[in-house]
Amino acid sequence: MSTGVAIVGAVQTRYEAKKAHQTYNELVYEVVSELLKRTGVPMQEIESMVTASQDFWDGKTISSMSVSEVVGGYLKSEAKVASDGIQALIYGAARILAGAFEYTLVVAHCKESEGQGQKITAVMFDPYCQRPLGVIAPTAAALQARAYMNAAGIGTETLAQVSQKNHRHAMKNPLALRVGDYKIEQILSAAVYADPLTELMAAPTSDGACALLLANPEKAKTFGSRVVWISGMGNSTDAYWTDRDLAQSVALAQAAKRAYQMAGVGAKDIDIAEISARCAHEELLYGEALGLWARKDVAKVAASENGGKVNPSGGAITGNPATVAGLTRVAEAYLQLSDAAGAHQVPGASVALAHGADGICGQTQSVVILRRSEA
Amino acid sequence: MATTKAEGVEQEALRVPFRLSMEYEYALGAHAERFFGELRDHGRILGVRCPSCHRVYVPPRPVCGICYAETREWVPVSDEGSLVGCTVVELPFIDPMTGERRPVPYGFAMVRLDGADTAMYHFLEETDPKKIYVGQRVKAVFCEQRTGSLLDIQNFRTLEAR
Amino acid sequence: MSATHWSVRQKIEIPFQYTAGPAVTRFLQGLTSKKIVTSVCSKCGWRGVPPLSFCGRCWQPVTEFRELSGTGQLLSYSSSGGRTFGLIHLDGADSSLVHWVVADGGPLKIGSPVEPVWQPERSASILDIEHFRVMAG
Amino acid sequence: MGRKVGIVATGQTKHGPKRLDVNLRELITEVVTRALDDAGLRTEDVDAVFLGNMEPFEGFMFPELWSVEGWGGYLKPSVKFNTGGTVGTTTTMAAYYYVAAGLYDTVLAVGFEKQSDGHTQAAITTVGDPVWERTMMAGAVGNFAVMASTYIHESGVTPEQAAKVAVKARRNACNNEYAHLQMPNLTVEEVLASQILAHPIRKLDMCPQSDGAVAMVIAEESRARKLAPRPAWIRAVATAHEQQYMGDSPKRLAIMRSQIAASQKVYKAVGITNPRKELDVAEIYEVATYAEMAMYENLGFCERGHGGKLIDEGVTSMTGELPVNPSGGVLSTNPIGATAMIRVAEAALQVMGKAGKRQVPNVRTALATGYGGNAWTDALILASD
Repeated sequence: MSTGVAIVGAVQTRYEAKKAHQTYNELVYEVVSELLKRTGVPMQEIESMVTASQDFWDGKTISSMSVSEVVGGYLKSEAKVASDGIQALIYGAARILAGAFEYTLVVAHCKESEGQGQKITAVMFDPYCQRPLGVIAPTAAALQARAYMNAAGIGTETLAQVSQKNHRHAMKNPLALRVGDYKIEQILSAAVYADPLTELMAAPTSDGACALLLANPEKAKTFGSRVVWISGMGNSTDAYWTDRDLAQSVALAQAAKRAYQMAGVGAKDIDIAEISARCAHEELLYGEALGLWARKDVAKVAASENGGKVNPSGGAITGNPATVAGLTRVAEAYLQLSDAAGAHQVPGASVALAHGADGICGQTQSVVILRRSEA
Repeated sequence: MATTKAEGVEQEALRVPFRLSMEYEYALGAHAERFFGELRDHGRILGVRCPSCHRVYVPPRPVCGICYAETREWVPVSDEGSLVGCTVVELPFIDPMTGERRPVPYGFAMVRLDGADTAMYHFLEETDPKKIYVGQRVKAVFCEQRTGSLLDIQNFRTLEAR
Repeated sequence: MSATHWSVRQKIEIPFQYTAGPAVTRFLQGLTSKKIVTSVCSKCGWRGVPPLSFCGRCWQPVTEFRELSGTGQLLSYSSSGGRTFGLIHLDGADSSLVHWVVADGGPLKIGSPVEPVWQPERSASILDIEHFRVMAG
Repeated sequence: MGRKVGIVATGQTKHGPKRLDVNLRELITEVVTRALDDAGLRTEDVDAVFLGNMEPFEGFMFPELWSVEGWGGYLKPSVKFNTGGTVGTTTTMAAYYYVAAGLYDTVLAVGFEKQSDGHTQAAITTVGDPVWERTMMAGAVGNFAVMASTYIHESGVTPEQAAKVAVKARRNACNNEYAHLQMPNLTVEEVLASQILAHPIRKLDMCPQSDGAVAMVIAEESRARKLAPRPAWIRAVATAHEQQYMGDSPKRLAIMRSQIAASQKVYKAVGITNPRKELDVAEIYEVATYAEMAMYENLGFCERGHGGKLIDEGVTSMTGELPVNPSGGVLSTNPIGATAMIRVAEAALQVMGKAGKRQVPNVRTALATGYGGNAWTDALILASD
């Protein structure tokens, strides 16, 4: 079943610790110009753009203004979502489903290296009772990690296995930032990110951008095997991080249910899952909510290669920036189903799931289900 | 704690202070590096031209948004130009780069340099509003020491009066 | 400017003062008298810390407030930067409270009983609680 | 063109300089409660929520997630937008597209800003590019002063005509129970004597900074007909952006390229060829007195250079041929995250016949616009059946 919106192209930059050679419009022009070249669609034919970026990460009020020209927004309809890029993708699809546009360009960018990451994440916290204590995102993620390990009865070895698996997958992904065949001991003894998470259990600071082109069915016809259909979309908003059980994601379970219902599939039908987990524990926690495995099996799941079907790209833990990480998952799911994933191509997949989250400990959750076109 | 009467509720209004204080290191990028390198080393101002509509852009940028064409040709523009719009700021507002009030009055304007099709924000030397006007000819006042920043141009001096 | 590429360093420095509103004001003022106050929704019973003046789930105002004992259990903890943050389930509350925690009467582990240690001088701030200490036994 | 979509209910707070009685979450609850009551709905009836505000004005990333209980958002789909001044219209348009696409049937759009908790001009100055603009920029005041000088040069409008715009706005606001500045006896002389902020903009030429919020219930056709006797149908929407830097549009306000493009798109979509005759009312996002007159020209209400004449002849007054900003406009009320959505809500009240003392008689077609960043434009046409 298709929603009537196709992805016809996806381009990412290499993810790097510091892209000192590019300002924002150059960073975004790199992916948009390559996307137009690969799809053969001139900017003159694109009237609709949805971007994703964050004012605090870019150090600029109205961060989208820096890229309005390079996304082709002059005298056209560009809107900026102030949340993970997967939300920009869903909004782009809505614009096409509304019959308002034939194409929509979706672009997310972030240069974490330009700001002081710690201070930036501090302003997500309650200004009355939390900010004065110096709580920052790594602290909240670590508190969640320990709560989850306690609830699931697992130790840091299991988290190290998740990290090991992802960094090995990344060895076949030329765009990945942190890549390597790390030993479990190496991961466990790496410098502390935020106890109990070591630096190899959490995404490093990274710069990057990602762009996708969406098309309506009529335009999609001209793209042959490069067409991948969006067949399900779901989103949900959880309670604030101190008003919920951090060891589970009720909002993700609901977002997934909505996406599965729309796509007419279940968790068992998913051939590939790109889960946006910037910390190792998140992959296991979110996989539970997606119905990919049960809590009692997470240790076994982490130890097994799981058929390589989870995060073949290496995932966000290898270094995808805030706001981009979720759209990167959609791009990677698209590359798999259009047989364009190169060295990390998983053969024979026809249904892929892409997940994105944002806010403290994943307060907003989104799921997109993609299906290979039968062409 | 200020006490206020709003919406009919006498309220002891408590307010928790927070000083947003963040440092950023913005990469200039290739186009600005070329512009400021030229400014520092030769005291010259460069624009970049769109191959399709031939507009010369200052500030320079990778693509002309109107034609969506890559701007590759660099052209020198004059250090003289005319005021497209101008003002003298009297309101002492908090300067986000210091957190303190910015000293006023100060003049600033949109200056279109001869040879450029777009205008650029810069300071005016003049701070008497009666002595500046749209269309007025101005000239860049360069600093002695140039370091490769927009403030290598200290400000723009008016060349004529009404 | 890095060796090969140019950059400009700039600050964004803006003062803010967040209006607490009635319920959060009640919580912060409670701290000056060593009290931890929670709100209680008359319909669903959710006990919020800091307190809510309106329940989003039942969509109705919250008018009942209660003083908690202050004791609680450690849900999680994480040390970084020479300090340990704790996520605390306060007895009689549903929200968790994040604050600094110190082992003291026993080791830091999930489930450890904790209680607040108050500053001698208090000014309606979350920092009126110096930290939570693990209680003996 | 997707399903028919209408605005069926609105809610606004009493906008003012400083709401010390509520925090951000409580401000949002106040307005969502009013919108739901206006529609006779409960939160369970809402399928999704679309939120707009400017995080740097609040010093808060994801303020809508901290405030989730305030808009009944637990386990609801939601999307957050931030596009500067246009965020209210951009958020409304997103809600429109999702419902037109059939993804949701009944949704909430919410715009909010609590500017008194921060420093707006400081935050607006960071709209300027750090390398090319920020050092000189003086918030929105400085930008509009520079733009106004160009417009005065092009059209010859006078400070007196600008003052008349200010008087029209603050007097109209007296009929609007939600407006921030209500000045029944404001005179041209008083405006001309008000403190200079940045030449030629005086204090009373400029919009205020407000704490305030707005919410609207938006529904697909069949529900809309059940929920409102006379829904305000969203008949056409358009966004048109400018280029990246402040000086890219040489005559930025005088010839506002984005406003010309966006308004012509929505006029064309509904078959309007003479907006001054075919529109019954307009709620435009004018920020400053000089901008309102320039926008008359860019929106095709009159020929180029005749913005001042329109004010002198009272064409845009409440009794004129095309009343503009019966609500008092942005000059009377400006909680930036909500401001553009207030334009849509006020236009909807006019079409629904629910604008009370500021109701323009028998409104069938209304224009609402949003202004943002370096002069880009959102435009919407609302109409009754």
